[in-house]
Amino acid sequence: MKKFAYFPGCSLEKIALSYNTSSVETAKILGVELQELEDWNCCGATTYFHVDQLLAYTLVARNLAIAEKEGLDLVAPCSACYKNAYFTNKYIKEEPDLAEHINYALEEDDLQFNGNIDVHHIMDIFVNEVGMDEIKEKVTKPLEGLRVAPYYGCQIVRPRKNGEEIENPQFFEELVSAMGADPADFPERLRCCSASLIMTSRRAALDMVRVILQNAVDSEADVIATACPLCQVNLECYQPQVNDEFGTDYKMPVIYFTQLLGLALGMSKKKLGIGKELVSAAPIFGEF
Amino acid sequence: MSEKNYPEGGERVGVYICHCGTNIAKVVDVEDVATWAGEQPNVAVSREYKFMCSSLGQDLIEEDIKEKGLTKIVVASCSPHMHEKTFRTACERGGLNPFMFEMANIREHDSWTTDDEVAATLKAKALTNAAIERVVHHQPLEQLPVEINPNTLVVGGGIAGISAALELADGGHHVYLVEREPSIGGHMAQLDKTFPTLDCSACILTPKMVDVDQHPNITLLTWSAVEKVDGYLGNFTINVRKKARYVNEEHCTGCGICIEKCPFKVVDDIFEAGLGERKVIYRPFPQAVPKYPVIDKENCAYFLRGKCKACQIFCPTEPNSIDFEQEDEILTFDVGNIILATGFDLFDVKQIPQYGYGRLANVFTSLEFERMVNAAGPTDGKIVLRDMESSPKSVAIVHCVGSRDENYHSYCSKVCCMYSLKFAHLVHERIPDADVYNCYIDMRTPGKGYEEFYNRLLEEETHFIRGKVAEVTDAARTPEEEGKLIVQVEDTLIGRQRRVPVDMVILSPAMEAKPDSKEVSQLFKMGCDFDGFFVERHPKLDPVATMTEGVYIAGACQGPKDVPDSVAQGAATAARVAGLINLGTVMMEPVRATISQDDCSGCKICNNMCPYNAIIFHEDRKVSEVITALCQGCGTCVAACPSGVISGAHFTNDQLFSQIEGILWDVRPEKVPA
Amino acid sequence: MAAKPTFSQEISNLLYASKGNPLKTCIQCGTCSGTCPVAEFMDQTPRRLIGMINANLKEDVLACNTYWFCASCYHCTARCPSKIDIAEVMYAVKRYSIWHKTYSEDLVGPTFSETFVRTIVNSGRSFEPVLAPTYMFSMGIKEVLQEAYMGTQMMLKGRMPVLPTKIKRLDNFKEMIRRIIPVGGGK
Amino acid sequence: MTQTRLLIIDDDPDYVDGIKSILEKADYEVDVAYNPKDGFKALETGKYDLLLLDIMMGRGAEGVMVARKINKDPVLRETPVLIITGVREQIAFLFPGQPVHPRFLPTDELLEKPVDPNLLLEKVEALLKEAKAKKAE
Repeated sequence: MKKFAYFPGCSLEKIALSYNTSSVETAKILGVELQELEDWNCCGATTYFHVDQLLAYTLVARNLAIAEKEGLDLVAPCSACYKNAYFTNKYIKEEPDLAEHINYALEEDDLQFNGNIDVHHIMDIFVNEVGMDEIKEKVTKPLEGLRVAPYYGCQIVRPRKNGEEIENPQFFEELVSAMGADPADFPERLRCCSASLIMTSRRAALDMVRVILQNAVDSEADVIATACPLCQVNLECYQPQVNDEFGTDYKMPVIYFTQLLGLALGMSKKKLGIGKELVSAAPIFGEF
Repeated sequence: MSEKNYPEGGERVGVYICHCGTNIAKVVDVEDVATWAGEQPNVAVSREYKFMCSSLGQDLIEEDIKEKGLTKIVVASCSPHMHEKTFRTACERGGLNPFMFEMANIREHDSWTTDDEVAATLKAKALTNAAIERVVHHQPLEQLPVEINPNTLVVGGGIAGISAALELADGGHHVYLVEREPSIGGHMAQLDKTFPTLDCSACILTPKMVDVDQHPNITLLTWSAVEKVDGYLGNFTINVRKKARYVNEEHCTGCGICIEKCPFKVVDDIFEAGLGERKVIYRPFPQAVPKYPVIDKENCAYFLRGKCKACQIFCPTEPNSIDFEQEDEILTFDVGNIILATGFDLFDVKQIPQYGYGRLANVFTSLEFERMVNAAGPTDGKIVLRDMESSPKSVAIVHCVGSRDENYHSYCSKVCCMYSLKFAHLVHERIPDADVYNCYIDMRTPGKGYEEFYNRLLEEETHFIRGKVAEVTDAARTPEEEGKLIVQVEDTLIGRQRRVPVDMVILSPAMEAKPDSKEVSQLFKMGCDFDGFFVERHPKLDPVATMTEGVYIAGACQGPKDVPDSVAQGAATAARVAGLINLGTVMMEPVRATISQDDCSGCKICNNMCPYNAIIFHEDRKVSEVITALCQGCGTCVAACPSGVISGAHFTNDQLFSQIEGILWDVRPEKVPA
Repeated sequence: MAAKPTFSQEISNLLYASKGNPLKTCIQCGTCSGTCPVAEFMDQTPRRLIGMINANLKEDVLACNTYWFCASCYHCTARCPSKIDIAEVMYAVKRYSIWHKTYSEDLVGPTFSETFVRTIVNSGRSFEPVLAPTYMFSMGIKEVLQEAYMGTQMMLKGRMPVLPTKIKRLDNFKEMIRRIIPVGGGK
Repeated sequence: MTQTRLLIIDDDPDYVDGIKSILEKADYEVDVAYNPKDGFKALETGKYDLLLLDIMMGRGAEGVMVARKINKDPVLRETPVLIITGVREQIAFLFPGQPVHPRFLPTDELLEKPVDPNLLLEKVEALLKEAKAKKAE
């Protein structure tokens, strides 16, 4: 069984609890063990980088160092955590001065980071470590007839990590197809959900949410699938505010891709945390 | 300047350090270098001078040779590329053999590379010293005359190649014109109108094509490719593969009945840019030259399944012109010069997925639009959407697709602004009530009549938006956007993001080098740059020659350019070649290898390594010998000879080792300057 | 000896791995602003902000809200034809503004950032309820009620934390931070 | 006697203008680097008698990084370092009311911005004297 150091991140403790459980459980069925990182700390989100990037790198490096101690690659289910961990890892590997400086700080917690691990987004684990063939094989309850809008958001693809295609990625669509569902043609799938603005620039943020919801409706999607807790909360929980602000009537369920995958793998709704939605997904999941 | 007496009979070297205005002197302490050089062994005279290449500078050398009895000359200045010939000639006027000269490059190799005056002066001394130590060993050499074969190879039958071929042929010289496609004409044949005069492309191009076809001095080889190039300036041997057309050119009258009767159609990705179809036996376009059709073997029912033969059955000629048994031919011929005019490709717009090409039906490439507006094209000149019926009420033209972009091509593709303006005009002309948007970064219209054309479009009320388009989407946000393509762009002159709903989007992609340009450059042993364009000998003063003698370049294979520029370059290459042909012979560098006939062990290693096949083996004496006329002085055999009995004139061991010793003077303890 | 840096160079000095001044390679094409999902809410589009930085219009740059509206979506960075990391430039101006305390009081962004950072430093993890007051004050009564309603809904679904979580080795964590930012009591 | 040479590494040009003029009036020769990278490069030429170092630069507290790097170099560490920082002012919200803690800084002396001109000169003089005495040993 392949094993990874799993860094859930702050959101998955409560707000995105169902993403947490569904990730761990679906991974297990697909032969991947996600071992939660011991005593992990917040990675600083985007906010920390406004103040002091060196400190932000240090926070991230503590998590990387704990994973390295276990000899495991780091996996993050949150796109912002993933981006931070990915680039901190990269910069520490590129810049010996930075590595030395951060390691001096890590000494306080008896840690050291030597840049010997890689960082993955959890979707990368399903798509590339497990693979579509394996997933297709293990799907017992294909989500036939379900039209899913695969919402990538930003930081899972941007900034570009390894020269991969970032304006027309297809891996989410392929994953949705592997679950037996029908990926919607969803042009706004790469557009920012405004999560980092919802607290600070409300009107702009709600407008950005509206654009994505409208596009999901226009693409005749039954549900939006996300791969990031911030996207999920933003797109789902703020629907009433959007409706109020713009006189719309959105009731679009927004579900983690791991929950959909879990259903397709035959897992129970309860185990996947389905039912914790503010916008009920019951109507569409009744049949699965 | 420094001057000293030197023993009678010994070498007397004159050293000249050039300031090159401030190019060298601003970083290198030229006085110091000259004084120092004057103190070196064998140096009789050492001077510095503002411009050694000036008449007065050359006079210095000439007079010193005569008055001071100099035997060898060193000039430390710019690249030998620029002025080696100048100074050799000055030596000759002074009465020395021109090869008793050596040049040290203290500009490109020194002063232009650093601001560090100390380091630059030190390096200037090292380079000058290397030249001094080398020149002592120079031997008098005589240049070798080489005859120029008066025939010329032109590769590429676009407008640049056609122009070059016709100029030469009209001047009475024979030309082999080789074209990869079934017809000459190139991209220009695909266009309807040409900017800025809007004259009909076919009307001005086809007379030229006909001239090529009928010219007694042109051997036209279409559906052909150069496979092998041997030799050197004046004496190239060319192998061309003439692909099987499956149509006998001697019998075919070009009546076209076979094309009419062929029951199979395929999408024409090349000439019609995927917008139209052609038969499996086809001529790319009605005015094609030559007139003979060609069978597309990959799609031909006979070749695929052994059935059909409709073309053969209906062919009215006697004997029948369709020949399914035809095979590729390899033709070999000799030429004296080569002109490459291999043209360009368009940037693949799918590399920028946010512009939606391929996903959004009504996003077109410029070439598709060119075919669409062409009266002889798939829509008979009607501007229509992808459904091939409805006409757009609004059109956005996107400039700089893949150009001026570090992610793709950093260069400006030069012609896109003008053809994008032309497109706008054609839309206005054919759909008078349509709104046309041109989204550009900077409007670049430097050319005769080009700015006036821009002004005309302003008067025609084209909407100009200064901003690089961010994306094209079909995700509507307002009722006005429903069912439209939305062009999202910042109007940078207003400073606001705009979403412009249109029916049709035309992308204007960059011109880029052909995908095989690197292989082609290797085939002809010349250079191509990072972008794949062929490299000219000098960007300003020798734009159509290459670093390889006898190989010239014209048209868009050298960089993006429009029709008039391509025509001018084609003519320019012809003038260069004609000049050489008229000369009859040229003098070649006497840099040649010689094999000591007494010491050769006859191992034959050199025979196989020589890239010019210039070494023969005498079976009777069991020794190898270099044929001087064929040797190009590359030095491969010199390095390869296990007995060390091959020497290269002007690159002898003595000369090279002395030069190395000379450049390392400051690490030899006994020579460290005070 | 170095010449006094322009404002543009000051900003470029704040960037990771900046060689020379990448901002100066801007050709003002507008790809960033055409791409930006928040552009219409900004005082100045991102392109204009870069133009203003390059023109050393320091006060105007700091007075505008553009960089606080940047959502860090990196779409501009991905598309910039001059390969300028524009999102990173926005971070740099944010830092400049926080360090020089030049942001305007009515902006929620800086206060939110500061509170967020303080929460992490104190507990090792972020905790939503602590953050709420920083942005609530900027809202109208309707928004506050909406926010509170949403919070309640989340709590009912078991999605809202009641108590802040702390990491175990919090003391070591704080000491670690002090080795990077040497402020505080220390051992 | 040659002039005493000081290097300031500080990214705030206006602030630099201020302390530079104070130091120059006191007859010091003052060079400035406006970012840590250039600063460290200048320092490596080894011609400075004292370094005045800011903390909040570049991506964060890069001054601390520079100080640590200097301390690791057997030659450079002989140069006395005076930290002049506004770190508490700049990101005070991290540890309100608490002082900048020199325990984490391998440097000689620390002043918080804004700096009193006399205090600045006093500290600089003292550090130079100390370094000289150490050298004499």
